[in-house]
Amino acid sequence: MTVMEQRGAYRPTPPPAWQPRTDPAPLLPDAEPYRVLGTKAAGQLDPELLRTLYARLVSGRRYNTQATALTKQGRLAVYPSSTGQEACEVAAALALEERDWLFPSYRDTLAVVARGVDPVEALTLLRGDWHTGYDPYEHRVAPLSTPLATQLPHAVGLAHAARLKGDDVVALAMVGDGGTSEGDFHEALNFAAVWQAPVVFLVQNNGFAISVPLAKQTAAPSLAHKAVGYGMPGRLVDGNDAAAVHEVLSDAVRRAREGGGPTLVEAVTYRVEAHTNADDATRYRGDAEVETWRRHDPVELLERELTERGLLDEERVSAAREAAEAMAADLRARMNQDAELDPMDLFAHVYAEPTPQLREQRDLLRAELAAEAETASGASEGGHR
Amino acid sequence: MTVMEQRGAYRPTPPPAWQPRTDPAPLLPDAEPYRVLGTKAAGQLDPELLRTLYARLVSGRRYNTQATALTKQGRLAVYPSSTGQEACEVAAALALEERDWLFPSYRDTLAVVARGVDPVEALTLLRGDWHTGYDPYEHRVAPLSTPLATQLPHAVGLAHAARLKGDDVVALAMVGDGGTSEGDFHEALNFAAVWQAPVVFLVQNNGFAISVPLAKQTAAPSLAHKAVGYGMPGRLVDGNDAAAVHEVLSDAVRRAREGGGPTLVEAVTYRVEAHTNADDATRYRGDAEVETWRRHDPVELLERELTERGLLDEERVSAAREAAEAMAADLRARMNQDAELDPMDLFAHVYAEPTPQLREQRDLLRAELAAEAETASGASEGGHR
Amino acid sequence: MTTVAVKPATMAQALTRALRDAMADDPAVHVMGEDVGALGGVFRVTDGLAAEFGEDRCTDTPLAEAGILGTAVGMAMYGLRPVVEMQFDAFAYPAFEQVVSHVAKMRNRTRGKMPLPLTIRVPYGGGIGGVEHHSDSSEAYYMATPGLHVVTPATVADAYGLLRASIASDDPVVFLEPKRLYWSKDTWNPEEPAPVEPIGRAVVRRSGRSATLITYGPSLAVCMEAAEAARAEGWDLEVVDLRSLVPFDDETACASVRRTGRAVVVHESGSFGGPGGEIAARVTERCFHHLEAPVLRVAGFDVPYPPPMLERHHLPGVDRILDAVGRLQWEAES
Amino acid sequence: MTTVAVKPATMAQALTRALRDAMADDPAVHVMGEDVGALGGVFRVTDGLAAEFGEDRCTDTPLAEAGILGTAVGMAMYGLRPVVEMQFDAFAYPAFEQVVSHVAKMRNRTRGKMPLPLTIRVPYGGGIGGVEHHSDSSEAYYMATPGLHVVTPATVADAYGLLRASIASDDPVVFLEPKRLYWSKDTWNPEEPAPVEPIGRAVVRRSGRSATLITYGPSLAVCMEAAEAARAEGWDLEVVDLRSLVPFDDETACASVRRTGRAVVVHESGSFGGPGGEIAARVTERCFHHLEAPVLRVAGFDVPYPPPMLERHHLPGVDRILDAVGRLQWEAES
Ligand SMILES: Cc1ncc(C[n+]2csc(CCOP(=O)(O)OP(=O)(O)O)c2C)c(N)n1
Ligand SMILES: Cc1ncc(C[n+]2csc(CCOP(=O)(O)OP(=O)(O)O)c2C)c(N)n1
Ligand SMILES: [Mg+2]
Ligand SMILES: [Mg+2]
Repeated sequence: MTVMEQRGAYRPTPPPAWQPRTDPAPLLPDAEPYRVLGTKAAGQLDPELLRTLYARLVSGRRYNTQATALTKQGRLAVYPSSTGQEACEVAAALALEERDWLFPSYRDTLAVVARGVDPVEALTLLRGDWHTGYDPYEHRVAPLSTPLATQLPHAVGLAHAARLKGDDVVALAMVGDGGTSEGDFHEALNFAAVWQAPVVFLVQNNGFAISVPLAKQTAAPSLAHKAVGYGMPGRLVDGNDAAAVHEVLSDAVRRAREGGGPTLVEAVTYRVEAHTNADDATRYRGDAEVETWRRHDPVELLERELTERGLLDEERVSAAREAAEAMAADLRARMNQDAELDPMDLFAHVYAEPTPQLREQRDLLRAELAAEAETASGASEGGHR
Repeated sequence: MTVMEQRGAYRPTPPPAWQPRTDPAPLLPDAEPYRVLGTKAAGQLDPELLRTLYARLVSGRRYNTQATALTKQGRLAVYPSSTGQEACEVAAALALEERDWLFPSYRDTLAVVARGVDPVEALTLLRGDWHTGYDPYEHRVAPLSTPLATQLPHAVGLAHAARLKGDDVVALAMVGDGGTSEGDFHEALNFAAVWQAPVVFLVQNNGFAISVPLAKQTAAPSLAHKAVGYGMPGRLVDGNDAAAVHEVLSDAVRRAREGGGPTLVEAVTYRVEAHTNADDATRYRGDAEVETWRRHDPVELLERELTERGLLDEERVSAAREAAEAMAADLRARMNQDAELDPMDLFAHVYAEPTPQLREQRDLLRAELAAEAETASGASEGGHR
Repeated sequence: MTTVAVKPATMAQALTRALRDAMADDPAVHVMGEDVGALGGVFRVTDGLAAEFGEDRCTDTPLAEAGILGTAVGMAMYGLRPVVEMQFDAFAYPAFEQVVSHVAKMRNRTRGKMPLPLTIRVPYGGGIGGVEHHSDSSEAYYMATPGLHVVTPATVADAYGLLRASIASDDPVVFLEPKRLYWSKDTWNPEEPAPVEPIGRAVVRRSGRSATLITYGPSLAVCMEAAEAARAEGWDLEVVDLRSLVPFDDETACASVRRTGRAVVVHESGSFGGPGGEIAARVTERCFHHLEAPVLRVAGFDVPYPPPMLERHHLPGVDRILDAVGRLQWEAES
Repeated sequence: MTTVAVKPATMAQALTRALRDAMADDPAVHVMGEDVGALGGVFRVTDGLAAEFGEDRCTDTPLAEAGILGTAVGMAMYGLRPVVEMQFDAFAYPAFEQVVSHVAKMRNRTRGKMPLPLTIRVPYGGGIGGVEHHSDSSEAYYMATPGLHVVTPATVADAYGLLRASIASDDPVVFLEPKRLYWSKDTWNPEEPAPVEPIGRAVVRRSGRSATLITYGPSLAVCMEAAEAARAEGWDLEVVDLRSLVPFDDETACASVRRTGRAVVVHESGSFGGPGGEIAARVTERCFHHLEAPVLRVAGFDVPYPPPMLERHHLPGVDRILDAVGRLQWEAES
């Protein structure tokens, strides 16, 4: 059969319809980070909210300096400070309802504390007496996640499970600019969008992943632009403007709660301290950049707004400072006590029931400890113990 | 010090400048897949190119039917057919220069063959006598990748290495719609964009990942929209329009070669056969959808264009068919011969030098084979061999 | 009171039934993975579950294993009992970080506050003519990860019982399904499946007094065959089916070896760094003075899993097992 | 002709020097990873390399381990010799699929046409007070993966020699750097580093006749200390440093055990499914009739790596080693 003959039978039809399933336009972030403080729109903000944010920021800053001080005193093994990022940390906690869940990254102990977790418990990981120091169910805060971005799929799964159970619970998951490069970030956002899970992703773009600047991390117009590739809205916000972050996150949380699906929020901020107390930031960045950002300080930005609008008197300032000092003093005092440790805990929580293998090892350690105690209490009788 | 006192020292400065590093607008794909065949623009196309594409498509289709037939005859363990996707397979191979590299996914043996690899060698993996049947360096074709999306970072690394060495080599990497959900897809595209590596990513969106339809795979406006989140252009093309795919890929290859960086191309196509010969597609999709797509067949689309423009006479058609038949006959004949196998090859290529452990195991197998041979040749003396 | 076998069932069918019964008994049980919905999984183990329980209970996920397991972790945090299907052994590797850094550790990290009752089903091993990356024996990776249970059935009845027990466990279980046994049949009555025993108990599948074959999963049938064949050589072999690698049933394995004085560990996984080293070492530690010969290992070679046409040379077969038994220094006895 | 020690160097410095010399000798050698550039790596092992060789030779990558290793595979395909730094043991897991399915198999898949000469440096183990996920001993995973070499130095000189040999190898090497030895010092002359030996040779670090301690990496120093302390008990211990787990030097290990008749394997990695099982099993297979007692293992407990304040109870120390030596059935001798 020739082509010509075949063509008699050939009935060309229009190609199968192409319909983009989501209109990309509303998903794209604005060109500039959203700001409220210092703009006219700030006049519309609830004064009580601003004052609350202020008190929390003051306390958050104090928490950061206190925790850093504790590393110098050897009371914390390490501390990744969120100084300069307090607006994000505090707003993340405040944007949630009690029944919601927070999924923090390793830098976010402040958000964890702002959500109500005892500061000493929040710092247990960094003090080194256990891993997660708090009961995640008490305040609905997942364990601080050290492996970057791995907590994001957890947040999606939890939010999805809640929805399946009919609970109107939202999960808010935090991650750094560096963490957005991990495969887990991609997979989590994709699952969230496909499942329309009630989850909000907050990327704190603080300019660095340890020493690696954003320009070596991504070539994207912004990290918020990644949202469109998953079919969810991306929002760009000034991460040092507590009112703006709070508003954007609250909107996203509301949207998620109402069944509108996930949102990706990029908060543009800056890590003014070194990566941790163990890091030497002078190896990879100059003072000038840090200085610029110090002058865009989240606490000061809010303080200025409140002051200019006459919403902050000395009394309130003192009250905030005193509360912060009291928190710090309490933290200091409690962290200065030695942690109580039972070496047998090594075996207590590996499984619901220890395996026979673990029971043997537990007995070995118990015998060692008993022998140690004996040697310590009795006269020194020589030998290798 | 009070706030008011402090404010004297407080010099508010404008926030640190926000500059998106890439203008997102040109990165966004068009709303509709790009098409050439059947449009006015087709008149501008090089007739020779169209005829070449046609001959390749005819041969490609024949290759697919032949390989499928070989599974029925037990000569191939399994075959994931690219029937209906030949335009993408062929255009991918033709868009590249000899010095370039192709990184195929497991479904892309046709692209591998179109690039010049011997069909029997391309099918070795699926026949089961070895894994990669060809020397990747001969035609610069990476091994067919079964673990989905894992080949994408390889393509980026190779392209990056070539650029570092000063070679103007481009890598083209193929992946399915399902594969875009993997973390490796994300990481590869991000590395490519950050490094501005000369690499082109071709996503064949054929509607399914085995049984899972696109709607359960992504909520994005299109897969091409993912590009903007990496800072590279995304292009959407009708994957059954060989001329369009060839043009879009050639543009992307040129751009990469000239230092313009990576491109993500989504070719919208359809897997008209089951996932593999072992799959039962009736479990998850109806005939109607398949029929729609069969009527948008890549071979017929091109044939019609050529015929209408008087570029295809019976002679050319017969020539194309005969060449395809000859290829198929040769493939059939050669695949009908039993593969020659040396069990000792198990140990030959694990390391440059076998470890002492492997030498021991090699000796064990050698002894077993010798004993087997002895038993087979000698009289049956009983015993367990 | 003995169970009446209605008709032979395949291991795949027993697994399906286990999932079905678990889902019917407990609304917290959710099945998820690639192609587990309409298709019923590439091995049809989840056949019919989406139809019976709906797509929210048996969910086709996007194609991303770390995402599947990572979201399952979140679901387990919220009180569900996810049962995740990894399509093939080698395609579980993308989820390895989630397995090691979260699944295995969550209970311990949180001092028991946040247990993760989830099951990861992994079809594993070769013998089905699969192309590369479709036949890995990955049990060594999971065994070396404290916090996981590692379970693998070798019989149709155990497929049901062990999967039910795994789903019921409050700890994460890596449930390894021997691919080549999916279509193995046995008389087994789905209406009266055997009681669900706790995981962690090995079983003697064949009594003997000459030597013990210690094995599990895909290699059990081969060992049973070898034990039959060994009779011709005058050896009466005992066969121990471990059923669970973690916890490890030292008692059953060692009791057998103390009786027989000789042992060969048989598995398909590679030898070097594989499960056999652990098993041989721990049996030797406990039974040294009962041993007439070193515990030997018959295992896959230490090579990437071979292509289909060569796999028969790789897999431990009857002959290789009998050769090893022959090397158990019988002269020492006579 | 003996090497003159100029001044003590740390293991980190020896590693830096090895990278530097390899890069200077061969333009194909590229270093890549998170923070390896301006910062010089979190352990400063890549200190100065970006400054000396430029950012294209020592590259700060995006934060994605599978991407790092996956692109390194592509670079190796094109003839480069990438040296990848994984920041910590547990952060290598995201790259596990690339390790197992590509890095380990590429040579074999392509019948030797496409070898992958790449080195994956992984700081591993505990003892430095790291928080969770910073102290894993992951060698069991790599040992169980055919196609990889697994190398780990225990001394400053070996750190140099073995890293040079690994980079020079035409096969992929997982190079495990004991974190807690980074700051260990030894007299070693960087201007006259010892000759680069091929990988795969163990070494007897201390001769003795009572029993053999078989160890590697972070545990060598502890074993040496234990051997000293053992003299008080009347035991004269031999200490074998394996240096490479794959290939495994059966010869050296077994020769020692045949001499002493007793052995304890010591490592920090968990015991169950850990390297010690393999080592004990293979030594026993080969030396059974020379053994007066079963080969024992002293290892980390089979628990997730503990928090800093508890790690001393987890890590095998001198006492635990001596206790094990004490259990080597000495009565049998007397
Ligand atoms: C999977 C993984 N890889 C590497 C690390 C080591 N690491 C800890 S923090 C860090 C940088 C994180 O940067 P970013 O995500 O921007 O968060 P930030 O520190 O700025 O808050 C790295 C590489 C890790 N914790 N997890
Ligand atoms: C990492 C990984 N996970 C799972 C699989 C099993 N698998 C093989 S093909 C396939 C579907 C692939 O879909 P897509 O990427 O759309 O490619 P297509 O088959 O349509 O060409 C799956 C899940 C695999 N090969 N690799
Ligand atoms: Mg950051
Ligand atoms: Mg597809």
